[in-house]
Amino acid sequence: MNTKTLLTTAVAATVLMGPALAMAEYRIGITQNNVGVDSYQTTYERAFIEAADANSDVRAVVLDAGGDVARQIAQVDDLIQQNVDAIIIWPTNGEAVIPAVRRAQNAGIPVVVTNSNIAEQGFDFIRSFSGPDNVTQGRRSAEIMCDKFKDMGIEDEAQVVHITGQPGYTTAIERAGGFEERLPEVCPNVEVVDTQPGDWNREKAQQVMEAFLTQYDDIDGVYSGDDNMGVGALNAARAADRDGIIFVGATNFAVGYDAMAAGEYWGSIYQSPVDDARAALQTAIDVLDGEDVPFLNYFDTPKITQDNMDQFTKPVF
Amino acid sequence: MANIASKQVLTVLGKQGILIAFVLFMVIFSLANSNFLSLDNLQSVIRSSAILGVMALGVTFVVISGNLDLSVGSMMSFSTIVVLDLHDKLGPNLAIPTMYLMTLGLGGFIGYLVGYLRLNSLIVTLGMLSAIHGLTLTYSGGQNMDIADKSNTWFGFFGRGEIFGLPVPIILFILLAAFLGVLLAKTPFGRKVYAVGGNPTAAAFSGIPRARTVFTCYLISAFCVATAGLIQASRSMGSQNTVGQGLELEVLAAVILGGASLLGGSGTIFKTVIGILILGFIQNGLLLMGWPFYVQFVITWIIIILAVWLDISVKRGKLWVSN
Amino acid sequence: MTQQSPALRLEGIVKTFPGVRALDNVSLDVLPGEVHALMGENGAGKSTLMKVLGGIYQPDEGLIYVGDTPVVMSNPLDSKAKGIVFIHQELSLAEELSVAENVYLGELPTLSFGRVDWKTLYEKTDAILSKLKVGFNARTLVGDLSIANQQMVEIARALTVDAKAVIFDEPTASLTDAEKLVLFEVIADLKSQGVGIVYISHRMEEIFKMTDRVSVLRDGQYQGSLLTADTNEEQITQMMIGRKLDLSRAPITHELGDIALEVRNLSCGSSYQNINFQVRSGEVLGFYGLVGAGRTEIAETLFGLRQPSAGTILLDGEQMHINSPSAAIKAGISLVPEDRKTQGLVLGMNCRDNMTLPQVDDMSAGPFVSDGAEVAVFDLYRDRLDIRTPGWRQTVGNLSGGNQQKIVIGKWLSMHPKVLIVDEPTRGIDVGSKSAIHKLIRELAASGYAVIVISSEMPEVLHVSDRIVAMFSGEIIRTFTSEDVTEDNLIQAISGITPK
Amino acid sequence: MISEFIKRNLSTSAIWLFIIFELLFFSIAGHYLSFSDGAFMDLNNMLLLLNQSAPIGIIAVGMTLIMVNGNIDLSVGAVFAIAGIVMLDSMTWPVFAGLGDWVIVVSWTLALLAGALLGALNGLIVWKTGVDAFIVTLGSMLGYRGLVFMFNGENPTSHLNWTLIDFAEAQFLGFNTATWFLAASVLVIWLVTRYTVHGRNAYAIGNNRNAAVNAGIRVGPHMVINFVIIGFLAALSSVVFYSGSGSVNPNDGQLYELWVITAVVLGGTKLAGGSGSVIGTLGGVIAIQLLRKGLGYIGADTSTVNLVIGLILIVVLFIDRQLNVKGAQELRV
Repeated sequence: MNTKTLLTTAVAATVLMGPALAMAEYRIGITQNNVGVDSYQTTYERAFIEAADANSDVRAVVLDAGGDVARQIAQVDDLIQQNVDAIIIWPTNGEAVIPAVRRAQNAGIPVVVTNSNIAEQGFDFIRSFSGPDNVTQGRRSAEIMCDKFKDMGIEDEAQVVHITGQPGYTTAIERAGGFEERLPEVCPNVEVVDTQPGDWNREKAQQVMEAFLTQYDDIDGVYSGDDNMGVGALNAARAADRDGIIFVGATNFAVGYDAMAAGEYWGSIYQSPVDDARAALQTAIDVLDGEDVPFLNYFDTPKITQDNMDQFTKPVF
Repeated sequence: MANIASKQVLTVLGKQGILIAFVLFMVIFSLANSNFLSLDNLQSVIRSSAILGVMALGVTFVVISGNLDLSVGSMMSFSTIVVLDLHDKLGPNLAIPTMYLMTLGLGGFIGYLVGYLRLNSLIVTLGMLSAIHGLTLTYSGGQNMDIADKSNTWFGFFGRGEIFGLPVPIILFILLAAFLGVLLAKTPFGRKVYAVGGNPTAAAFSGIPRARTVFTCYLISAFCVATAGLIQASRSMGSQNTVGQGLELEVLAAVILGGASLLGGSGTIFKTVIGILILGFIQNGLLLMGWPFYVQFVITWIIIILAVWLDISVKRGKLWVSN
Repeated sequence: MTQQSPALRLEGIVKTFPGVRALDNVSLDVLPGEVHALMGENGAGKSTLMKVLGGIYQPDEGLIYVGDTPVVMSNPLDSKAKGIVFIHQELSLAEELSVAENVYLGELPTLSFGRVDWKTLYEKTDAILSKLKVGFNARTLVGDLSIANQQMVEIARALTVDAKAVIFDEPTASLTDAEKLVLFEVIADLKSQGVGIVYISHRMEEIFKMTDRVSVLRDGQYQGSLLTADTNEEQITQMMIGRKLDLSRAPITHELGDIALEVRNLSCGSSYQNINFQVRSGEVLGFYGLVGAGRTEIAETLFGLRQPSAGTILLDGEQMHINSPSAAIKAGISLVPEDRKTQGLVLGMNCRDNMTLPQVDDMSAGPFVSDGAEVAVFDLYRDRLDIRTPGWRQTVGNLSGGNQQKIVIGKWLSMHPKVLIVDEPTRGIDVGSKSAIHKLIRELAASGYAVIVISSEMPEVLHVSDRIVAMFSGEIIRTFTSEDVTEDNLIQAISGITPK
Repeated sequence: MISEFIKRNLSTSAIWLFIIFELLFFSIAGHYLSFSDGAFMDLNNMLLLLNQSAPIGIIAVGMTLIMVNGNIDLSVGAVFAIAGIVMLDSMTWPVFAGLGDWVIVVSWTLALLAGALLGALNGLIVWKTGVDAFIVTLGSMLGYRGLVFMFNGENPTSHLNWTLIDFAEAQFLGFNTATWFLAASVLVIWLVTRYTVHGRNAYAIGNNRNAAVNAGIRVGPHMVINFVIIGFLAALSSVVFYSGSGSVNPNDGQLYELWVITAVVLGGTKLAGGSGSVIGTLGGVIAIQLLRKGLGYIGADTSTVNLVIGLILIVVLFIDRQLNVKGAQELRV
């Protein structure tokens, strides 16, 4: 009886999966940074799987490094070992994965980097980067903030605090760099009085903001590496009854969008994980199809503020 | 003569060392930054320590009973995510008790493994740290949980509300600390916790049920974690799956700083509260002085070791171990 | 006395601790080939003296000579290297290691690069083991050995060096009679090799059987030495406590009551089989037998710590199911366990809390423990048992052994049990406290308790019991009444020798 | 005695039985669930498995010694990060500019030295203050992490040296560099535990500290040596790993202590000390890596991996308990 059931299952599986396997043209492996740590990454994973499922030519092996660079390198090796057709990598560390990426290239497997780019030394070993331009995002956030200060007429005296993302994380570094580079260009008299990391974590950002509020009597603007932290900072300001602070973030989250609608949060950068995931998959497919893919394949991440938010749908994450 | 005097100094330091350190830090920080002792700041520190503090109260019971609980961080994430999710599905009236029941279920499971099956608490809670994180991710599908309509619920009361100008988290922390402090110091149950942690064999020979006592300690810990999750959820009205990650070690650090021995049988709620406040004020003080957050790591390291060292050198009557 | 120089000589040893003069000008000499008993109450300074010899403490004044050479010992290994070897009362073995490694613990033979020389190690160990005539070899894991065999490993350790003096500290505590004989042979063997032996024991029979001379310490002071052949038990006791000790049997001065506890056909796995006995209120029933005969296991079963595989327990004629200590307590059975430090007390707790621990649930006023009620209980039993402590806040771990034992007894008396079981009531307690506890047990019986006393010391059982149950290898061999008991037939019964 | 023998061997071989079970399970499940062409039990895949086990494995070898000795070290993750930073950073120091690729040797030495020093600091504190190792290393886990950040703020420390990477990727007799280092660590520490006085004394101390003290074994120096060894091995794991990756994030190595302890406990080492072997630990490390690899192979997501690994740890503990359970008539305290 048991053997029979097993046999039936086996036959059924072969019948069902055999043809599917045979038809699949491309097997694409992806190793992500840290799914489940925030909604962006979770939505990204879901969108990626959906997009892969929708495409009958693609079979996806979806892995998650859990934020651990050693595990990610192991996963790249696993994918090489499984001889996939292409590898998409969301680097946990933009430099540490370069040798692993080189191994993939040496094995004849094209690599596409997604979301957060690897360092320049590795550019020789990848086919394309697909994702947002985080430096530009940082610059745009600076512009949003500066424009608002100009509207308010405080561009010569305003004081800003800066809550960055996870230390060491490329996205965090690039956004912070873009912001701090651009702000003096557009608003030379605005002073960034303090910078502390909020680790992409709303609660941590809230604590950091609480300390800022105690420490500085005059805070006119807060720039956070993403909306998740921005909302944490907003909560702190609300609890301390400090009104009139301009909050600008990046990666517009649903909570940030709502806060904007409520008039409490000024602006952000609209970046859709669904676009991000689809772009990555499409880039990989294009590479495999032999099409000409731009090396830096940025998808657009526009400014969103209270003024123009009606042009955007509310983010799903 | 000098020897006796130094011994007395050691004894005083050992008994009141934590308090002395506490006062010392307060003085240094308030000299360094005039805002430090402002009422606003004090309130803000206690409020932000409240979540960690509430968890530490429960862990104090577990540690005194001679065990460890490394799962409180991921359990707190679980409570937070669950109550936020259920808030929109069931409404706050049902969501809160349901979340408490589910968290107590997890605590009960750990208590069963450690109490009744007598499995090693370090490994069990280490395993549960990972397992509960997986459970949370499965529950939420990895998505952040947010209350859809934040302005139209009384749920924010636990994290944002105030009674007579005092923030509710602080009130909850104080009430729970008072209640658990009395439970530990003044009731038969508290006595049993000390006995089971101090000498489990002698406790068994005195007719004290070790299994049930340990089980109850984990239930208390889970109750505290659920409360912490409630405050957290209510305060931010939305959360990531990893909100409590790493808190287990901070909590443990506070409990140890308060002088509870990991061998069990010693420690008090009051001392744990002091431990929590020290950690909170160090964090806040350094932030106010504009020092990077990681300096706090190094200082916490030094303080923990000094505190425990002082404590045990008083017991053995000398500073250094020779053998 | 002979002219030969002593194997070990102490001269005017003084050791003070803050507030205490633990050793006050102690002098002692142990001749080669002599078995020298060292006696004294707990707290008399024996263990301090041993620690001085072991290099754990440095004496404030005085000199130690091994042979003719004055020596200074800096640690246990050092003193071993100088020819002084200890055999400790408490087993001090690493169970996961082999016998050989334990025998040479701390001084494994080495090759280059710190490697262990296993071949030499096993050879040397097996050579020693063959002298001891034991049934295991050098490669056996110590954890697989019985307690008695583990004790033999401990003894084997002493034979690893060319010892000038060997110090035995209560070596027979956990040995069977057969094993004791082997031990005595070993001691005789060492003696014939000209080794000086210090023999510390509370057991008078062994002292008189084994030793050549007896030295006594009291309150850190040397009281003198006597040739064993020229002295007797009373004289030694008197030297130890400074007064006479009454070891005669107390007459029964009260009527016995009804049967309080009856046990029928009780068995528990391999621990004991088919046990039957009764105890009346007002009666003291002694259980005498060797360690491992099943006495403690019966007590633990009665107290709900073990589950019997068969048999019934009746309390006041009613059948009881005792499956936990709390059930036993509720039924009216109390157990003063054999090891007060691990089983009897929470050493880090204060005196009062320890004493009221089993009844803390009943001490409450509302939801809280009532301070007043607890202190009242403590004060009552402190006075009744004459417990010497600065106050109830004193941590129990800081009390002397006798006072600790009284706290445990007080803890169980305050439960007002019908049946009080006392397992080894005076183990490791000085002579003065001992007699106080014996007196107490008699008084308890007189006031109507049914008391079971388990003891490995014959004088003790004879002294306190109305009837004596003799056990051997898990079975009751015979129950003696005060009329028909003699030392001889008691010893025969517990050694498995069928009476003629 | 015979049943004792069986039990003893059963509990040490249990981990290998579990590994065989995992292999069979993932091979069969993978047949249905995986999109990969290659079989799971492919030789190259198994060689890769060993290679991937190295970072956790090398540290776990040291942790075995620490835990056998009756201590624990929670700071290994931070030491891992520090050693990586020392290695990569020192390669760019101007002092060593003239050395060419010989700087690799110097940097490795410096990193290993740093690891050993940090270990020694832990050990000395444990020894001299008498504070429990759990507390000391819980503290230094924070403190050392603080040092990591002080090095280079919140930025990664990076240096790509292709000679070094080629070395890390090299194969010798079919095995990767990392595998060789893992094998060497296991072998050396196994020899230490079996054949040296230090190793045997470490067991004795963990088994019965009082006995060891009474026998004149100096407990403190042995503990310090073991902490030096684990610091060294954490650094070795780090230099082997970062030679092949070239960049350290300040958060790298976080939670490694938990994985390492999990592996050691799965491998049969007792938390109380005195018992355990590096061979068992190797099994524990392989079992965990196999589980991660296999779950990825059959397409399980992060939440499942967390759930499964956590529960397996508890189940193993439970089985161990059952194997050592006392009879119904035994004393119940």
